[in-house]
Amino acid sequence: MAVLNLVQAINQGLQQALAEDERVLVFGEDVAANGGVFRVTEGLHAEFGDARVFDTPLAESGIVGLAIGLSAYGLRPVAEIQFLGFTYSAIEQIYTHAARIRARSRGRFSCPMVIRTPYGGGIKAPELHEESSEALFCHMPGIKVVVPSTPSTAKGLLLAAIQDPDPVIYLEPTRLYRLLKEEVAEEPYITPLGQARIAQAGDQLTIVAWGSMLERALRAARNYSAEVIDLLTLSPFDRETLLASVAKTGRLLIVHEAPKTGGLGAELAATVAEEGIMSLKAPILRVTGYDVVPPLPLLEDFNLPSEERIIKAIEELLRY
Amino acid sequence: MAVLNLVQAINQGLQQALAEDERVLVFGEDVAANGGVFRVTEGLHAEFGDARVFDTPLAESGIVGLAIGLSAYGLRPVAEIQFLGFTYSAIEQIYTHAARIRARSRGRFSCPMVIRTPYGGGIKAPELHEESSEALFCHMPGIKVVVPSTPSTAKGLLLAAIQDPDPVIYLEPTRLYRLLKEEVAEEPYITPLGQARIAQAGDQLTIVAWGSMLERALRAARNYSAEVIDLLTLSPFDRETLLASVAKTGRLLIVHEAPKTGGLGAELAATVAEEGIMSLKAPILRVTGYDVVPPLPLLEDFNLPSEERIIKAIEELLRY
Amino acid sequence: MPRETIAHFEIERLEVLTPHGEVDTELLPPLSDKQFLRLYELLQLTRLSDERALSLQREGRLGTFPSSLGQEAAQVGSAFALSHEDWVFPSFRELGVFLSLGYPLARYYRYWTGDERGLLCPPELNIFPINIAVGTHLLHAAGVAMGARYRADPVVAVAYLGDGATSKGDFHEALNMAGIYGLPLVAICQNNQWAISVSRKSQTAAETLAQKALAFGIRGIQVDGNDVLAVYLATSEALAHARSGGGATFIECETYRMSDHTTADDARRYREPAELERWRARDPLLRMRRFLERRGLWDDAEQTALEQSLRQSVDQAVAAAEATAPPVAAEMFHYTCYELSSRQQQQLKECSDGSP
Amino acid sequence: MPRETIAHFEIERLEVLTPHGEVDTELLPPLSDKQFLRLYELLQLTRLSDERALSLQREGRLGTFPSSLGQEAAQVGSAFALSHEDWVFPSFRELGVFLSLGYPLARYYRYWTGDERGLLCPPELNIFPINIAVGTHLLHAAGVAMGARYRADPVVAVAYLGDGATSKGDFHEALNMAGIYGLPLVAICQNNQWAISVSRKSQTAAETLAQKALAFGIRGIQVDGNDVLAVYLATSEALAHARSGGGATFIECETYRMSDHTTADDARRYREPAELERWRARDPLLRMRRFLERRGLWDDAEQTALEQSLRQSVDQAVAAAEATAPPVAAEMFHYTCYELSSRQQQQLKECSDGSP
Ligand SMILES: Cc1ncc(C[n+]2csc(CCOP(=O)(O)OP(=O)(O)O)c2C)c(N)n1
Ligand SMILES: Cc1ncc(C[n+]2csc(CCOP(=O)(O)OP(=O)(O)O)c2C)c(N)n1
Ligand SMILES: [Mg+2]
Ligand SMILES: [Mg+2]
Repeated sequence: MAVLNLVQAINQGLQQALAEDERVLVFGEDVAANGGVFRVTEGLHAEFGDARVFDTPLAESGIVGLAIGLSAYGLRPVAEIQFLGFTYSAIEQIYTHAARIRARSRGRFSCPMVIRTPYGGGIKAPELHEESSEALFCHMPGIKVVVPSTPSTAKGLLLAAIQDPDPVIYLEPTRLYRLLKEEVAEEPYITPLGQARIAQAGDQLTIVAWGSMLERALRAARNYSAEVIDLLTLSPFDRETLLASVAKTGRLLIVHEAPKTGGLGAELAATVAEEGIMSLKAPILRVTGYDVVPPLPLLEDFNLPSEERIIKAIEELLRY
Repeated sequence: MAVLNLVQAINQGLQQALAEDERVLVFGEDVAANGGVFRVTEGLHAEFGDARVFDTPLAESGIVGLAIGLSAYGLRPVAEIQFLGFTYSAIEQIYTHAARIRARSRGRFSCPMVIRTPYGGGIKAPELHEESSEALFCHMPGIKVVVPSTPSTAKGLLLAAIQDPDPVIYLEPTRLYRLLKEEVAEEPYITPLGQARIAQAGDQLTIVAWGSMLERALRAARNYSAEVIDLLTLSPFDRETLLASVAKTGRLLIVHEAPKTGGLGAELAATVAEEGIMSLKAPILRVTGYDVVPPLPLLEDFNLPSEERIIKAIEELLRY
Repeated sequence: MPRETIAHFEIERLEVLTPHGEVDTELLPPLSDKQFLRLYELLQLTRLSDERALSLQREGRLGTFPSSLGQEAAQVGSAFALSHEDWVFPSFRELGVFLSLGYPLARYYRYWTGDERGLLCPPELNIFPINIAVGTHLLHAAGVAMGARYRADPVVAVAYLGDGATSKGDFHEALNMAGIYGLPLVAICQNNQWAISVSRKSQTAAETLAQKALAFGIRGIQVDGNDVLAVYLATSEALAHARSGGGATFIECETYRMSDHTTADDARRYREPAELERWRARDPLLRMRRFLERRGLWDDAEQTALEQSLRQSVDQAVAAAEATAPPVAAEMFHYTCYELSSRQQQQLKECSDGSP
Repeated sequence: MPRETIAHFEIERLEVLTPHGEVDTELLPPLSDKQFLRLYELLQLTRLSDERALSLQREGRLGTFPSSLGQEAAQVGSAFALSHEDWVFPSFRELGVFLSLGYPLARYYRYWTGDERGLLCPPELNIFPINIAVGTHLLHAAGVAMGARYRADPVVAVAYLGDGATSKGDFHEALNMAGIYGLPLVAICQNNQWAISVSRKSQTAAETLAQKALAFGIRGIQVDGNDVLAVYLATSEALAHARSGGGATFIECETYRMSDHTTADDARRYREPAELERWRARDPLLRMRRFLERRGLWDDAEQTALEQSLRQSVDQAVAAAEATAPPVAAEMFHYTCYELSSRQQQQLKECSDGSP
C-alpha cells in the first residue's frame, strides 16, 4: 500500500474507474492537458485520450446538463466543477433535472453521474473559492451528497459514487488535499454511501463533522471521551449511527464550516430533537461558520470553526 | 376598508409603491399587457407605462441580474419570477451577487430589490409550478425571505420588502391567492420584516407554520390550546417569538410543505434544541412534505401536510 | 490597414409549398404518395387529438393543457424525418411529435391529467420526459449526442424548443457545446411568434432566430414552419448532416400559435385578432390538403372518412386514459431514487398507512 | 419559391497601428500629443504595477494574482475612452482599467492580499466590485444601463470580460436584453486566446467572437487588442453610439495573455512557448512606444525617467498597502446586510470576544 494524499487518492480512483469501465468519462474546465487546477486529474488525459477525458467550455450549467444527457444514454460521466462556488449556476440542472429524471420518466431514464468539486475554506483563496454550501444540495430529494475526510475514504467514496445508480455530488475538502496522507489500498474498493464512520469512540458526548472539519473536531476531541462521527454521506445521512451514538452519550455537538442558519447541522439537530430527544442531557450545540458572506483570506480564520471554539463547546456540553 | 383577496392585496401594494416612489419598477415575464399569469400585476402597465412596468425575455438569471444592476443604480426593482421553480437558474445571481454586493463593495453598492414569485402546492398545476424550496434561500446570508399568509400581511410585507435596503425574496402562496379574503386597509402600511405573528394564542403547544400551511395549521389547531405562530419572515426568522412561545408551552410542532430533510423546519427545531431545550416536555415534531420529487396533481394531496396529519402530531405531542 | 471585413454570413429560408399547395418541384422531397398521405393523416390526428384535449380540459377531465393548434406542420414534418434510433427531447407543446413517433395518445393524455405515469416512454422509443423548465433540455440532447458519438451509434439527438427558449442561458451553453464538439444534434425551434404574452420581437432584437446559430459556428436555417414538406426537408438535411459527422443544425420554423398559450391563458388580453386571422390563411393542414388535391390524392369523401376514423381512435385513447386506475400514494416514492433511504422508507410507510 | 437568402451579415476588424508603430492616418483618433503620452504612461504604469504584484506574490506578501501582462492596450485603450460618469463592471484581470480610471493602486493591492476593503470604490468612481464568477456581471451592467436610461443620465455601462466568459449563459441573457431594450452598454471582451488552459478554439466554434453579437441584434466588432489606439477608437465609437441611443456594442479585442493564468497556474503545462514568442513581437507597449518615437515624442531618456518615476509611485502604493492595519473580525459582519439579525449580533459578539 502506498502513502497517498487526498489528491493522489482521488486521482487513483479516477484512473481505476476509467480503466475498468469504458462508460466512465471525465470532463470539466481544465481537466485535460492541465490536469485540473489542483492536479486531481493529472495524467488521465495522457492515458485515456480526448474521448474519455476532455475539457469543456466555461459553462457550468452546460457541464452538468451534458452529464445528464450522457448518463441517460448509459454512460458514467464524472464531471468536475472547478469550485463549489461555481455550481450555483448549475443548480437548475442539478435540482430540476438530475434529481428528477428518474421520477419524471418513471424509471425509464436515470442519471448515474458524479459531480466532483473542491469545497470548503482554509486555503487563502479568492472569493467563491471556499464555499461550503453543501446544505443546499441536501434538501434536494434525488441527489446524494458525499464528503470524504481522508485519502482512503476519498477513494472509496469516489468509486462508490461512480457506481451509484443516481446522481452524486462529491465534495472534495480543499484544505485536506495535501494536508492528510495515509496508506491507501492499491486495488479498487468501495466505501459504501449512506454510512457514517466512527472516527473516535467515546461515551460522554457525540461530535458530528465532515470533510475538513472532521480533522479539527478530532484534534479538539483528543482529550475527551467523545464519539466523533465522520458523516461521509451528507445526503442521505446515516440516521441510525447518529441516533445510536446520542442514545449512548446523551450530548450532541455538530461542527461545520457553512453558515449556521439552515446548515446541515440544523437537520442533524432536528432529527435528534425529533427521534432521540429522550436521551439528551444537554442542549444540542452547533459550532459553525457565522451567518456572514464568506470572508476573504485575511478574515477567514475568524469564520472557520477553530479547535478552540470546538473545545469551548465540548466543555459547555460536559457541564450538563 | 375593502375586502380583498391575496392577489388584490398584492396588486394594491404594487400600485401604491409605484405611485409613491418613482424608483419602483415592476418587471418579469408576462407582467405587462398580460398582467401576470395570476393577474397580480393587472392594470399596472396601463397605469404606469412601459418604463415602469415591462415584460422581459424568458431568462430568469437575466431578470435577477437586471434587478441587481437597477438596484445598485439606486432604483427599487420589483422583479417577478413566474414560479418559484424557475428561480433555480437565477440562484447564482441571487446567492453570488444580490446577497453579497453590499459586502463585496464594503457598503458602496447595495441591492434593495424584491423578487416576487408564486410558490407552494395545492393548485393542481404542472411540474415545477408548486415548488416549496424556501429553505435554500434561508441559508444565504444577505438574503431575506418572507411569506405572507393573509391579504393584510401580503400587502404590508410587500411594502416593507420594497423599502428594505437589502434583497428580499417575497414568496406568494398560490393556494391562498383567491382562497382567503379579508378587509385590508386602503392606505399604504408596513408589516415589519423579521417579526412573527401570533395567529392563535394558546399554552399547551406551539405550532409554527407559514404561507399556505398556516391556514391548515389553524384549522387543525381549532380545538386545542395551541399557540400558532405565523412566521411571516423566514429569514431572518423571529427567534425571540419562537423561543418565548416554546418556553411557555413546552411543545413544538412545525408544519411545512417542503421536503422534510433540510427544510426550514430543521433550523427552527435546531434553534429550540440549542437555546430552548430546557423547557421542552416532548420531542420536536415536523409535519412536512415527504422527501420525494414533488408529485404531479393526482398525487399532490398525499404529499402536502393535511389537517389530519397535523392533528395526529398534535395529539402525539399532547401525550407527553 | 484600416477597417477590414473579416467574416461574411448569410441566412437562408426554405419554402416548398405555397399557401395554395403549389410546390417547388425542385425541392419536393422524394416521398411516396403513401408517405404524403401519411403526413397529412398525422397532421389531422394531431389537430383532432388537440381539439379533444381542449374539450376534456373544459369538462374538468384534463389539467391545464398547451395546445399545438397551428404548429402541426412544424411538429409532424420534423418528427417524420427522424429515424427509429434517434433521441427526442420535447418541450411541452409537442403533441404532433409524440403522435408522429407513435407514442400512445392515451398515455399522453394521462400525463396532462397530472399522472407521472403518462411520461413512461415505451421501450421502442427514446423520448425524454416533457420539459417544463423552458430551454434547459437542449443540454441533455447535447449529452446524448455526445454519448452516441462516443459509442459510434448512428443516433441524432433532436431537441424541440420555442422562440422564448432561445433567450435562456442554457440554450446558449448547449449550442455552443454542440459547435465545439461537432455533435450530432438538431435543434428545432418552433418560432410561434409568442412566449405566452411576449412577442417574438420582444424576445430578441435579432432579425431572425436562425442567425443565432452564427454565435456557435453551427448551421442555422429558417423554414416556413407551416409548410410540412419544407420542415421535413430541412430536418432531413440536418439529420443527414449530423449523421455524417457534420455537426449540429439550428432550424427556425416560422409558425404561429393559433390558440391561447394554455387553457389557463387568454390571448385576447395581449394580441390582435387580426394577427390570428392572417395566420389562419396559412393553416398548415389546409396547405397540405391542397397539395394532395392538386396531386389527385385527396377529395372531400376521403377527408370525411379520415376524420371519422381518427375521431374513433381518439375516442379509444380517451377511454383508455380514463379507464386507468389512479396512481397510489406510494408512486411518489418509487422513482425518487433507486433505493430509498431509511427516512424515505419510514415516510412511505406513514403515507401508505394514512390518507391524504 | 425555393431557398432564399433573407439576411446578410459582415464582421469588421479595426487596426490603427502596425506592430511597428506606423499609423493609418485616416483612423488616427483626434487625441493631443499629451494624451498619446498619457496613454503610454498608463500602459507602462500597468505593466510595472503588475510586475510588482507578481514579485510581491512570490514573496508571500500578496495572494494569488492574475497578471494583465500583454493585455495592457485592451485595458488602457478602452478605459481611456470612458467618461467620468460611466459605470464599469470589471472582471478580475483589469489592473489597467483600474489604474486608467484613477483607482488607488494601494487599494487594489489590498484586495489581492485578501482584504475586502480593497474593493471599496472611491466615491468619484463607479467601479463595481471585481467579479470572480466569470461572465455573470454583464447582467449588472445591463441593469445599470437600464437605470441610467430610465433617469436619462448620460451614463454608459461598460463591462469587461474574457473569451471564456462568452460561453456562460449569463453572457447570452445579458446581451440579449441589451439588444431588446436598446441599452447603453459596451461589452469589452479581451480575447486573450486562453481561459486558463482552454484555448479560444476550444471555447467556441464561432470563427470570431465578435459575431456573437449577431445573435442579439447588437453591434459587434473585432479590434486588434494590442493596438491601444484601435481599442480607444472602437470604444469611443461604441460609447458615442450608446450615448446617442443607438444601443449596445460587443467589442472583441484580440490580444494575448502573456503570463500564466494566475500565480497559481503554470501555462507551460498546456501551451507552446512558440505561441508566446509570436505574440511577444506584438507587444502593445512596444508598439505605442514606436508610434511615439516616430512622432518625435519619445526617446530612451524619457523612457528611463518615466520608468523611474512610475516605480516610485508603485513603491509608495506598496508601502501604503502594507501600512494598512489588518481588518478586524467584526468586519465580516458589517456589510452582510444593512441591519444584523439578532443571531448575527450574537455571533458578532461571540466572535469579537474570542480569537480565531
Ligand atoms: C424557465 C421557465 N421560465 C418560465 C416558464 C413559464 N412559461 C411556460 S411556457 C412559457 C413561454 C414559452 O415560450 P416559447 O419558448 O416560445 O414556447 P411556446 O409556449 O410558444 O411553445 C413560459 C414563460 C417556464 N415554464 N420555464
Ligand atoms: C463561473 C466560473 N467558472 C469557473 C471559474 C474559474 N476560472 C477563473 S478564471 C477562468 C478562465 C477565464 O477565462 P477568460 O474569461 O478567457 O478570462 P481570462 O482568465 O483569460 O482573463 C476560470 C475557468 C470562475 N472563476 N467562474
Ligand atoms: Mg413561442
Ligand atoms: Mg481568456
